[in-house]
Amino acid sequence: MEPRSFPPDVFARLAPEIYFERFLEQGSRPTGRKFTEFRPLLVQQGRQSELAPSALGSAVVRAGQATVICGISGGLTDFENEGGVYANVEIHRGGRSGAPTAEEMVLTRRTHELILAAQIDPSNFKIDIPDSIEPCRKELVLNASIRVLSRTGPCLDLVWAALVAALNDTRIPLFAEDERTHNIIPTCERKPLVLPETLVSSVSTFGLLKSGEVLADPDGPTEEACISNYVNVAKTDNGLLTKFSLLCTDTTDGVDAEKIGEILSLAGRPVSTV
Amino acid sequence: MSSIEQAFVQSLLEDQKRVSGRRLNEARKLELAFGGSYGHVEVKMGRTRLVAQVSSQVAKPRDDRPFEGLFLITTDVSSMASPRFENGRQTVDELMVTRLIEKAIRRSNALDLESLCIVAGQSCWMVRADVHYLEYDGGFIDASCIAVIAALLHFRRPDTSIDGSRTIVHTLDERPPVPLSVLHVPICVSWSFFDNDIIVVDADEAEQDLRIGSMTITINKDRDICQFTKAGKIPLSSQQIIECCEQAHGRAREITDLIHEKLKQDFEKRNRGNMGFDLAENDR
Amino acid sequence: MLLPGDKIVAEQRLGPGIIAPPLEEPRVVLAGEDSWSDKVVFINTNTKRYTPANRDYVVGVISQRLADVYRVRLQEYSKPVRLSHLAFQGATKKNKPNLNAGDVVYGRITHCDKDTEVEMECVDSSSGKAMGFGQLKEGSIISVGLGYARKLLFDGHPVLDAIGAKHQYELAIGMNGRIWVKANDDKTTLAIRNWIKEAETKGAQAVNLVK
Amino acid sequence: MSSSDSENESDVEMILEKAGLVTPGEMITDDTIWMRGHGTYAADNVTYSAVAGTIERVNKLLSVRPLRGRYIPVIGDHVVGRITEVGNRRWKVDIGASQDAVLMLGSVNLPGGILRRKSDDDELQMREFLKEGDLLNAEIQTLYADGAAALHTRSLRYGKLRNGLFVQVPASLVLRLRTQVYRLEGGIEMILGINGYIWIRKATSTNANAAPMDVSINRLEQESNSMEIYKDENDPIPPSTRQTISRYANCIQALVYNEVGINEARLRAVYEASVVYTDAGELLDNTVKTDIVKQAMATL
Amino acid sequence: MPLHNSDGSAEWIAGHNGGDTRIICSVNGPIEVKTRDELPTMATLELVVRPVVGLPTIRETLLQDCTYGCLRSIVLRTQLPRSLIQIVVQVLDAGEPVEYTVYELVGAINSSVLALANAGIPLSGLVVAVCLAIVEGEIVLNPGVDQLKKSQSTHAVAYKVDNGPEEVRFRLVMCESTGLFTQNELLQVLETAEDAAREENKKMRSMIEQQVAESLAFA
Amino acid sequence: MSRFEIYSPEGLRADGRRWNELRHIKCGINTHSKSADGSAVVEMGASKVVCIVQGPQEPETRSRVREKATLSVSVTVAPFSTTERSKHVTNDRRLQEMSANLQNLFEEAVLTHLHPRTEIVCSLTVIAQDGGLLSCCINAMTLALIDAGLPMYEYVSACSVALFDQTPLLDPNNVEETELASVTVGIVGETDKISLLILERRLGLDRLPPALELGVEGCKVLRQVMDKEVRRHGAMRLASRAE
Repeated sequence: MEPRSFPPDVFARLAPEIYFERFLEQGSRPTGRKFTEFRPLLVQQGRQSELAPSALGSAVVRAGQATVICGISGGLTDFENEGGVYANVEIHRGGRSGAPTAEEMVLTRRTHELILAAQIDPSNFKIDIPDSIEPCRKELVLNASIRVLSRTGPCLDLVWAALVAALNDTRIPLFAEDERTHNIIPTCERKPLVLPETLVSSVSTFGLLKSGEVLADPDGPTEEACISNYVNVAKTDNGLLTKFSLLCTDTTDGVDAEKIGEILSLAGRPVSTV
Repeated sequence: MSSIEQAFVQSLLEDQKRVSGRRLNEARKLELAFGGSYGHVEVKMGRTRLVAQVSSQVAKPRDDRPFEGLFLITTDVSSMASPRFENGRQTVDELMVTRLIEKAIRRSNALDLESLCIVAGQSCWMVRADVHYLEYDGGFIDASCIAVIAALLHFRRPDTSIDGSRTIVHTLDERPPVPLSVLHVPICVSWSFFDNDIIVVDADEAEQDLRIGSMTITINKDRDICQFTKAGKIPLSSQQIIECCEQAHGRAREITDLIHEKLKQDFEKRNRGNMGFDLAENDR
Repeated sequence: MLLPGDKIVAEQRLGPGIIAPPLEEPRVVLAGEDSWSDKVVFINTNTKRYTPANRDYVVGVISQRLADVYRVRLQEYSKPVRLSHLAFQGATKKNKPNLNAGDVVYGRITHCDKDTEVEMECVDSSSGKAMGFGQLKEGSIISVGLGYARKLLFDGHPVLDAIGAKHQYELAIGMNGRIWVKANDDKTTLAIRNWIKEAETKGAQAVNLVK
Repeated sequence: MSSSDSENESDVEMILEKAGLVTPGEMITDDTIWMRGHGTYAADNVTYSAVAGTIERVNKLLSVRPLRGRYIPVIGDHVVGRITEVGNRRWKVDIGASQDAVLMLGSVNLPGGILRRKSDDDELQMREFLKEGDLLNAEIQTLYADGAAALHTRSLRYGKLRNGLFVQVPASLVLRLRTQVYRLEGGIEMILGINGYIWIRKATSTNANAAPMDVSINRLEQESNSMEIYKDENDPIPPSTRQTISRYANCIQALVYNEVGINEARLRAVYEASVVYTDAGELLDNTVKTDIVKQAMATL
Repeated sequence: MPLHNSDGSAEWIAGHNGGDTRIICSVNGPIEVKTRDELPTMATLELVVRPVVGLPTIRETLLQDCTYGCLRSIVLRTQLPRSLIQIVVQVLDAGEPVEYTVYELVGAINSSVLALANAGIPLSGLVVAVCLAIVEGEIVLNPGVDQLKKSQSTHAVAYKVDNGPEEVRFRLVMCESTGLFTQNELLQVLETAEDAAREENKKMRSMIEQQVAESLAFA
Repeated sequence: MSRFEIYSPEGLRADGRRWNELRHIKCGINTHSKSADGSAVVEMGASKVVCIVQGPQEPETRSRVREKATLSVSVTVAPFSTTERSKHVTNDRRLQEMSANLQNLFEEAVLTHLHPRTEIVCSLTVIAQDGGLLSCCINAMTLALIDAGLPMYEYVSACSVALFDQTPLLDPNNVEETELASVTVGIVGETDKISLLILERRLGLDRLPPALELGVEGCKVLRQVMDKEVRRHGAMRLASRAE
């Protein structure tokens, strides 16, 4: 039985671990990046490119092969302090629509927790009618529909980057009361959202190998097949953390404080808006 | 279930005996315990065990019924009760449990929906009762009904007040919570039929697998039959049916008294707790 | 008492409950009492779900009768085990035992490894005699913990002798936690059933329960 | 109360008495000499009827034949069936009974003569012979314990059917006759299955299962060892024969519509009566159906 | 062994002022698996978290995901190929406001580990989870409800415990921290968490030992 | 609808009937001879149900192969069946429950052991609802099963009884059923013993006995009507066959 040889991409699917080890030995990764190198994150806000004219705000984020688009639309709720930003993440599965998968639900919930942690000032969502007698009870609801157009690996970082960019891009309407029908209608003036500086500027994802090596921004089928330990860090502009979620199931000698320190220092990634 | 087990249970039944040692018309002893938060009750009948939790939130009433609140009962059985239940799908037996509880409690207006209305057409209370099944040993219909009605009686919702067009929901410390208006206490009693005209009350798991048909009567203390479901299998004369209703009425009286007694005990325990000072403990 | 993850150092053969992964020391994987004998060390537990092991005596219920094999279920919801039509005493191609779904059989696990379907037989393949294996008629079956069943089968239990003194009964103990009991009449079978079940939790003074 | 006028009440009773119609739960007899057949049940040795139908007393056996009901297989019946499933070494055949009949690989004529041994690759090529949807005529060989039938086609009269039209009628309307295969005028041949499945086809001598009258033995021998008997293609059928086939089909529907039992004589009579309508399609009208059946019955 | 029908079960109660979190967990397995969920080389692990109020939502899906991650590190699934291990975590009393999930997560992990051990499923160790919060700058173990509401951040930390009765080894398996906290606050939390985990491990160990002793009462 | 109009002191109901009068019953047998083994249409007053029976036939799914014939019943309600066009199909849980009840009831009446390993499929379609829906379904199913030639111990007849204070009203229509509590009684054969009893609204225990008695009588009358119809239909077919 003479040894069989396969073209690299077939070999990568057949035996991802061995294929991956070959790269690690030379200190590089299948995607060509160094261990601690992030994919460049390109953000394009809706305002310049008329991405989604009818949305209050929108943005597209690209990193490597992955693309995420986020559009924000408004709505009213008549219950008190229920105004705010509500996100829903969908992953494009080649047109097959169906019940949301576990990954979509987990991404939606994690994004929701990040929004709560960001503590966006609720006054943004109060509606004050210029000359009305009693304060208006309705509140503004911003529905962020986030769609991962092409998924090449864990994508919480891209989803959050798209949402932040879209929120920055959002212009919410001022409201007035229609004399005849007495309901609240949006006027054409717009005002930007007042976003707190604690709004997280970046979420970074790290993979942890069995040997303890830290890989920044795992991406691509091979890395996803081989890495089972992940760390997600949400860091604000001024260095505070709002989210740290770590899952290390099979590491030979565990994760100690020094390793976590190393990861935290790497966290935070440059975003270049196009 | 093996054929010899079926034969064993059947032959015991034929000379008026049961594996659990109970008489044919003897139901299992009911154990009732109220939990920490309002509307939380745990019911045990022999090896069958379940928990009911009632909760409330403000919601918008239905357009076609602006003066009524909303009342929802969920009775999904998970595989915790027994591996025979699947977490997703509902088998026919589970459907019958849901339908019978729906008829026994919701359709019989045990909870006065009009009392749940806050502002007609705008806001009302939505009360939901969730039943969680911990252990299955037959008798889910009877146990669920008792659990839901006891939880409704035990539940207290926050008080509300209207100022101008705004409704304020007070927290439990600001204002004492308000009980729900439960109009009557329906109690379900189920019979199981076996070959050779054997009728048994409150069957356990083995008996419920072996039975060929069942009958469930829901009745309250003041002799109102809330629902009656008997579909086929052993025909009963009117006389026998009335006898079963009387038996069910006896059981309903006994269980209603037990619930009220347990409610009184729980109420005393709660009030002695937050009286702020220690009552003179007169240990009679 | 040892718990999953604990280290164990032993020259003897590693019995159930202990695993020695390659290049690593042996690890305990179950929570139970470590019991040492000169040949083997194993963790004694009394859990409920049975995973088949070679040469275990088992009481099973036939769940499906196929052309040339029965499917036998050792516990409700467990994976069924294969029992060939010919694995009975004196069974030939022509006269096969006529068993149907729901019948109870007592037999022994013959072939059991992780990757194929488990096989059992109701005859001692070496001697060809039934040795008490085969169909169990009438009587009743109770479910007990696996540790308790093992003890009843190998070391016996005072409660069995106490019952034996007062009543005449037949017993088939399965390592899968199923015990078949049969006395002269159903009332006694029911009583014996309850005594054996009580003895699992009552320990020593279960004996005086027996009337 | 349902107001059925009273005067036709009496003649209804009169017909019932004569025909001996009983309905479920009705007591038939309480002396125990009678053996109980189909459609009856006993409760503390009183015999009751289980179906609505006519009582039949055949020496000691008492049974009730329902007015309508599925075909009950009897050994030796010549039936037409459709393959529903190809199993291991057997076919499942729908013959309109309560269960699909079974056609074993062993009880089928295979190319290469009647005596050929069944080999393994026969099992693999079963679909070469008969596949789902194929129509065949066969004879009921045996009955299983639960009433399901086992068929066989080990005679040249039986096999795959082609060159014709399938018509289904209630089994109770097909009268039990000496032979079920007729040659009708206009070059037509008909197989009247006892189970109500009827096959009308162009009559040609080359049919493997043609009526045996005019086919010599050695031709049969040479015929049956080629794959001929299982080919799926129809022979070319001229439009005139097609017209006759559909005319016969409509005649059968006419008899069914009038609930008249079908046999060879009645069929020929209805066909003659229908000739006056030039186009076979006109026979679909219900009044025409009643008219031609009345005329046909008058001539018998 | 609170539940009789399941192969293994456990109830976990975290008494902290302002109401306690009560979670009950049942394990059935290894049982027959449906062919479409069957894995050729290992057992299928099915985990469901059910809230006390209402039907499971995405809040419970995240709890399931984190708990599943922790259990994957200890359950020796390759020992039981082509079978199903079915875990149901039922919250009987959340003991925390609905916007927090930290106690339910810690309870889900601890109760399912106890239930797995009780069911006799082969494990390569235990997982111990603890719940901390930073309230007015100080780290608080097992915060009360009002402390939770005032807290700047909440942390659920889980350690894998193995290497046997004497020198027990603690390896960090999971950390879910939410809120606003600095880097060294996080590192301090992890330190406190490890000591808290040692205590919790002693408690869990004695609970398991006591339960095993009870089950071997017949000896 | 004030209570006065439902049952006047002189003992007349809204539609002019007395307390113990059934509505006009029209039964059609073998109405769908082409598409089914057995078919029947039953009209009780303005309630109309069509029942189609296929079987005994080869079971559709392997799971339904048992020593006895499997009876699978499904009930569908036409959206135009009630006066106000129901936007959503009435919740299928209620229909699933009704199908389960029908299946239990008829498993007792049909000799299923005579046709092992087969399946009998009954599909009921409710064309019009004017009260007494379940009893109408039961009667339609009985006739359809008889028409299919399936062996049955006895007829299964059913009728419903509403209760206006103490007086039971036989075979209530929609108005009476919405205002008053009504009970559905099902009998197998001519006994006084009740096989099916369904009550869905509150009713005093002491008011039940009169309702049961009237229900049993109603069922007996209905059995006669159905029996006569089966005989009349049988006679007509035999007559045409005899020529």
